[in-house]
Amino acid sequence: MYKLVPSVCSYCGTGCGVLFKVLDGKLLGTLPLKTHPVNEGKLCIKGWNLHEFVNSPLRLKAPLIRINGRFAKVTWDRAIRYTAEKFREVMSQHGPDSVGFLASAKITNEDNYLIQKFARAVVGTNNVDHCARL
Amino acid sequence: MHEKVLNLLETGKVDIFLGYKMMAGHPLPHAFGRHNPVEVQEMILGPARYPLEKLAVEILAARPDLKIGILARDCNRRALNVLTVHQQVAPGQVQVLEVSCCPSPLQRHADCSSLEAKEFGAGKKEIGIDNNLTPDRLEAMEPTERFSRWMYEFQKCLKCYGCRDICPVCFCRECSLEHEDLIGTGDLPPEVPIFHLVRAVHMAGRCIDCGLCEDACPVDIPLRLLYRKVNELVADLFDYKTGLSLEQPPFSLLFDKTAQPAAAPHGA
Amino acid sequence: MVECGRHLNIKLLTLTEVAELTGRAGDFTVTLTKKPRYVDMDKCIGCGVCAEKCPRKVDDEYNLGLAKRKAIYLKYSQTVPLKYAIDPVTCIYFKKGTCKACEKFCPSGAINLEDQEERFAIQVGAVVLATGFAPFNPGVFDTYGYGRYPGVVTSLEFERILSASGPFEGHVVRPKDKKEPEKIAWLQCVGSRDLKPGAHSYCSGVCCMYAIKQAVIAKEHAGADLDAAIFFMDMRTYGKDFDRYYQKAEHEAGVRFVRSRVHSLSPASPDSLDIRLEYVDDQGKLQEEIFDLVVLSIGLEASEQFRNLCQRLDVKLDGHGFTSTSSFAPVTASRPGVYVCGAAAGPKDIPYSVMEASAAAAAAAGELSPARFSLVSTKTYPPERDVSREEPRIGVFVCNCGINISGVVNVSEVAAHARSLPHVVYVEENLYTCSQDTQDKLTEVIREHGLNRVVVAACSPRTHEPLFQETMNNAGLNKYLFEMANIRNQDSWVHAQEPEIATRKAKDLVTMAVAKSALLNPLQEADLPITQTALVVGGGLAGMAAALNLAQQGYPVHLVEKTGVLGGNARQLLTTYRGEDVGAFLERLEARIFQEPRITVHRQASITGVDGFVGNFKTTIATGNGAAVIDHGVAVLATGAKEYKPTEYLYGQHPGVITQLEFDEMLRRRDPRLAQAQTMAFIQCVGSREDHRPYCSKVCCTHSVKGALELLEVDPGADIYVLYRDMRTYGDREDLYHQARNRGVIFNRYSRDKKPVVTAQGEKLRVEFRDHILARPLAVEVDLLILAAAIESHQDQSLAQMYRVPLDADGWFLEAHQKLRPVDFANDGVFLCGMAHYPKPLEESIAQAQAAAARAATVLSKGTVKAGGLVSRITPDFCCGCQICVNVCPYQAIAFHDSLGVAQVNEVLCKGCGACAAACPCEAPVLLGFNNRQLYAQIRSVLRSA
Amino acid sequence: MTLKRMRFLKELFAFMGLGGRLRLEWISSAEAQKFVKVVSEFTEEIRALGPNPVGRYTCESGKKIGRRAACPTAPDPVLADTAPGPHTVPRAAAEGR
Repeated sequence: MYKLVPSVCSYCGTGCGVLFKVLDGKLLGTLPLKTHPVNEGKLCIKGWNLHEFVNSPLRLKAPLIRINGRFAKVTWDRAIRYTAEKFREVMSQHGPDSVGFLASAKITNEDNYLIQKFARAVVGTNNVDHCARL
Repeated sequence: MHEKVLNLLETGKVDIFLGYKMMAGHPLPHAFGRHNPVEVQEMILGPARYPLEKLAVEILAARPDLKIGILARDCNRRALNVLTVHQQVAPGQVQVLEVSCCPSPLQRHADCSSLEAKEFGAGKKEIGIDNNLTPDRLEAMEPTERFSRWMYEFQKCLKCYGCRDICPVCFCRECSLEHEDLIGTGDLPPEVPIFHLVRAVHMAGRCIDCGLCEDACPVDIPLRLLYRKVNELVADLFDYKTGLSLEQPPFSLLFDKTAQPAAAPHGA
Repeated sequence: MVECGRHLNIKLLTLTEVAELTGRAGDFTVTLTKKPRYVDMDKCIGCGVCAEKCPRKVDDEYNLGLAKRKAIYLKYSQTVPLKYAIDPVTCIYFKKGTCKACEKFCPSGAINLEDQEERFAIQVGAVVLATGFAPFNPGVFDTYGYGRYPGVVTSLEFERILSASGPFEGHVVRPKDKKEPEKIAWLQCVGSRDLKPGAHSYCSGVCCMYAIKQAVIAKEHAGADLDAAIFFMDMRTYGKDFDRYYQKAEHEAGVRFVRSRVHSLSPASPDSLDIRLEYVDDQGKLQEEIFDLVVLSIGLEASEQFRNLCQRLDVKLDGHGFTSTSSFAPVTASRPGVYVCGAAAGPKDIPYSVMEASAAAAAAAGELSPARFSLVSTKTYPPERDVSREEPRIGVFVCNCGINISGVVNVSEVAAHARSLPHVVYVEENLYTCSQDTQDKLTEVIREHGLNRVVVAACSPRTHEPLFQETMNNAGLNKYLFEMANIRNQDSWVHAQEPEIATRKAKDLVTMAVAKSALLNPLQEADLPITQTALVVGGGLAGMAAALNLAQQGYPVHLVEKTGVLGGNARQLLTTYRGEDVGAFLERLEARIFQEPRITVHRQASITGVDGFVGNFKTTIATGNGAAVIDHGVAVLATGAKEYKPTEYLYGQHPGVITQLEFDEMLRRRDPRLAQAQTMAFIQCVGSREDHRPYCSKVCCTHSVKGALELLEVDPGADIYVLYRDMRTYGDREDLYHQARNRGVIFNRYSRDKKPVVTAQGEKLRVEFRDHILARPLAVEVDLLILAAAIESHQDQSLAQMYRVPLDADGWFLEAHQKLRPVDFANDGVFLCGMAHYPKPLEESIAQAQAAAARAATVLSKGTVKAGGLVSRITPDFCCGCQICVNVCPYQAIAFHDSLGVAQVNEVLCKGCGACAAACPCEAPVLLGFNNRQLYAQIRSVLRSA
Repeated sequence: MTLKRMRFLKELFAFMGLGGRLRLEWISSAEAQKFVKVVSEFTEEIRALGPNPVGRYTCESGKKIGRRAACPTAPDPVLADTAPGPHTVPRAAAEGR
């Protein structure tokens, strides 16, 4: 019925401890984890609103491709294929430094590592950045 | 203690009991239910403090059919009184199981209202305000110095709204602190000192001095000191003792409770 | 005044006198003589150029000769209508045939020196005399030296000295040498309570109170060091809260009260303006004091002119020259169809005059009810333009107000500044923005330039906003798209000496008004139909009178009485102070009530619940036959008061001690004890003017004096003592007091700390008191002791709560404004009259009842009530249900909706005060027309420009 | 009530070190003289107190102290050497936006 679920803030690399308030399977809010060694019961405004994006109607849950000027939901396969094609097209004309990669705080460190590895080792560019630096 | 909680659950006096339990190595607030009586034996009293009454009121807002019990220290109790006179919860809707104060590691005394903040560094003591000061000790300073020190503290504000979000008696749906006409948006720190003074005035007759705001403040603004002064004024000028009784109308700076008939009937 | 001047159904005829009145009630022909004004009212814009150029200076009678005016003049700056007039007696042109300066300089060609007296007739149904009083002229007596000693002024002159708009701008000075006085004396009863030829025997009733007020204000203006002394015989502070004011003046403000009648004044030394006062003090010692200024508290009298008028109208006068009325019809003159109110019917104060004015209107309306609405004008407006999709297009009109504003503020600079403000598309300067031709032009400009917001920078919205809003309506704009900047009262008048600063402030005020106006939204008002029925609570004299008048005006009335009989306290009264038979009157009144088909009487009924609001009340009453719900549009509270049952002076322990009402009962039954009794005493202020009941019960002094006279009728040889603190036989009741003293009644004053002591002596009583003249204790043995017991309120908290009206500290219902709205409540649709308001004699209760009926009829006659406009609205999504707003709302306009869990505003009751918006922690209430965005825009705009 | 409310604000302001800048007087519409007297007196009092210190933390554009580096404002008299500037805002937080 009602649960308090400990977790870690996904916004930046600090890794603050948070506690999700869950009622009947629905996320109600976020609390700082008082005894967490990183944040000691404190949060920044983003952490306090961690639950907001989960239930946000604006949250993207499937990839979109602009078709005839409008965004349309497509499958991951199609989206990845489409992106790969476009990348290849741009890079073949302008070289690897013509593309760049922006990573997100909302994914794990491991995923972020993979992105920069992908940029540097596979694509061959240093154009890689993270939203916490924007 | 465990017996009492079990009894409350089994007799149907409450559907959920909010207490604490060790999970993932942390003492966390936990909702104990009737379906798992064994778990009740794992209930602990602390050492962390969370606004259990606020959680209870939030649950009731979504599920008014439930009956909730909470583990209540003195501050929880006072907060519940404030929430009740402000019609946020009907009297008796939340059952309390009283326990003694106060297992916070910040706390050296058993009495919550003399809860003390941790030691601060020399820098803060020199140009800011030591959170351990009392209102009188701060008032002993020259006004200009006091002002500079407050401004130093307020300028650190990250506008995280943590003080508001953790506050057990902040229940408004539309918060004045987010009202564009009252507090300008998009700037950091927020409008100094208006942001904190607005909140301070809103705390008049509401703050029960639990100290959770200061606990939650990432930049250690001495919020309790500010609100404690506010409530001193409320007590001295208006003879209003915040949170000490259910028999008083909600406090407002606009009317004298003694001149008013008893509060209107309670709503839902 | 302004409201009167602009009312569609009031036609002002100034400089006009009534020459003749023919016909009969309901169909009069009034012949009027209109004196020439020499100024065309339609053309005059009141700019003041004529007066500026007029070379002839004369004494200004408004300031009682303390200042000068010109031969062409306005009586005072707020004159209605605001049109100049030439005084032909002093005008040079009318004396010598040349000058015409005014004609030459008048910008609108309004001067008409050929103007002639006109005589014309109008048809009316009823006539109301409200001619007021004339101040007593103390110059007829040598003793005061008025006119000879410059250090002696009348109270009316002192009023002008104190006034901020007076000749010295409120600075307390002696007019002759402008010296700031250190000591001022007020002499009471100048021309009143005086049997000398030329003076008046009656008490003027208002002087004690105004003298205290003047003394307090003088001390406020001149500083606490000012020695203000009032020389009086009896302090007659008998009105509501008057005794409190008296106590405060003495103990807090430090006004000196000296009980003494000063017989003469003389200059302190031959060449000094200071005045020597000689008087005999309380101890009988001769005292002498020097004062810088002596104020004569002059009385009120009926003028020669008034007496002539009444003769022309065939209206009878009383022995003092005021109109003669009956206690039972206090505003009805001797000629049918003619009504009288205010000081024309005897000296009286503002609240009672206002009450009588409404009462006269009610009495006349009862007469005229068949013709209601036959001659009224109403206004129609073009449909409102929808401006919601338009960018703000603001027009700013900056008023010169003649020279009122432009004499100080640089209006062109303000106008130029307005042009630079955002959204402003049109700016104009006007000589008088409020003049009729400017209104027409405004309408045109709004249309031509497509304006959708209008800002007028002129005077106070209090007086002029409705006019401009009407113009907005005429131009097809919602009237709430209008905003005013007060650059006169709050600027040019205040900063007359600093034109530059005033101009800067005017710019700021305009900036703020423009910033707000850009954010204004159209607001709607709705007409809600009402139940055209009245409910009167209380079947005493006041309730009966109110019910009867409302029924005569054509409205169904429910009269609710808690006992089984109508009449209330009046049942126990014998006669009025004028000797009229109260019982017989009550019987007649009761018969008329029961004959009146529009009145439903509910006896033995109590009110158990009230729902609704003005126009649509639902009151539940419980009677012997069960509960009933009455729908009504207005309520009149006339629940009366009761006689205090004393615990003092052996009352209830000795059969010889009775109250006044019991005494009346004995007189009625011709109780043999009265004839047997040889010695009797009255003790005044029993329970009144005490700590726990700090008010004067108002009627007891007259009652006791009247009673003493009745006793002398029974046995002319009886010994009668009246022990009093202050004799308060105000108005012509003073004649009774005088008569009683002449006939040997012994009046002896006692003080609050030395009260008479009463002990039982078998069947008799021994009354010990201190003789205030001999300063020695005396004791008399009396057969009967009559206590003037206080009048107490019912302290009816529950009724007050049900109708959402306040009680004051003494338990009387608290009216909306003690002086100007004496029968209204702050809560619309509820009115009060009779002793529920304050102790008062029968004739005042009846007048107040008629007044309440008149005020109630203003609601009933409209048929609808307005809802909306500048009201608060609670956004349900933001409401957290804490109900703080319900508690703070002074008009009880907010209710908590249980099932929705939010508070809701009743837009009919809401007065737009904004208390809820200020108290709400969640910003849920929005005060329409004054919302946060608008107010903050104002503040930000001015801070930005600063 | 107004009296108490104003005392509340007065004392709160004083606690912040902003004492003497709030005053309550009852002046009726008929007391123009008193109004002038009170306003003039209070203006002088305020003038004697000097400019509103809050202004030091806000520069002309209305921007707050967070951007104070660009703001030519008077140095803080009490804490002239250690005047808090933007650097006192923890970097992580400032950058977090």
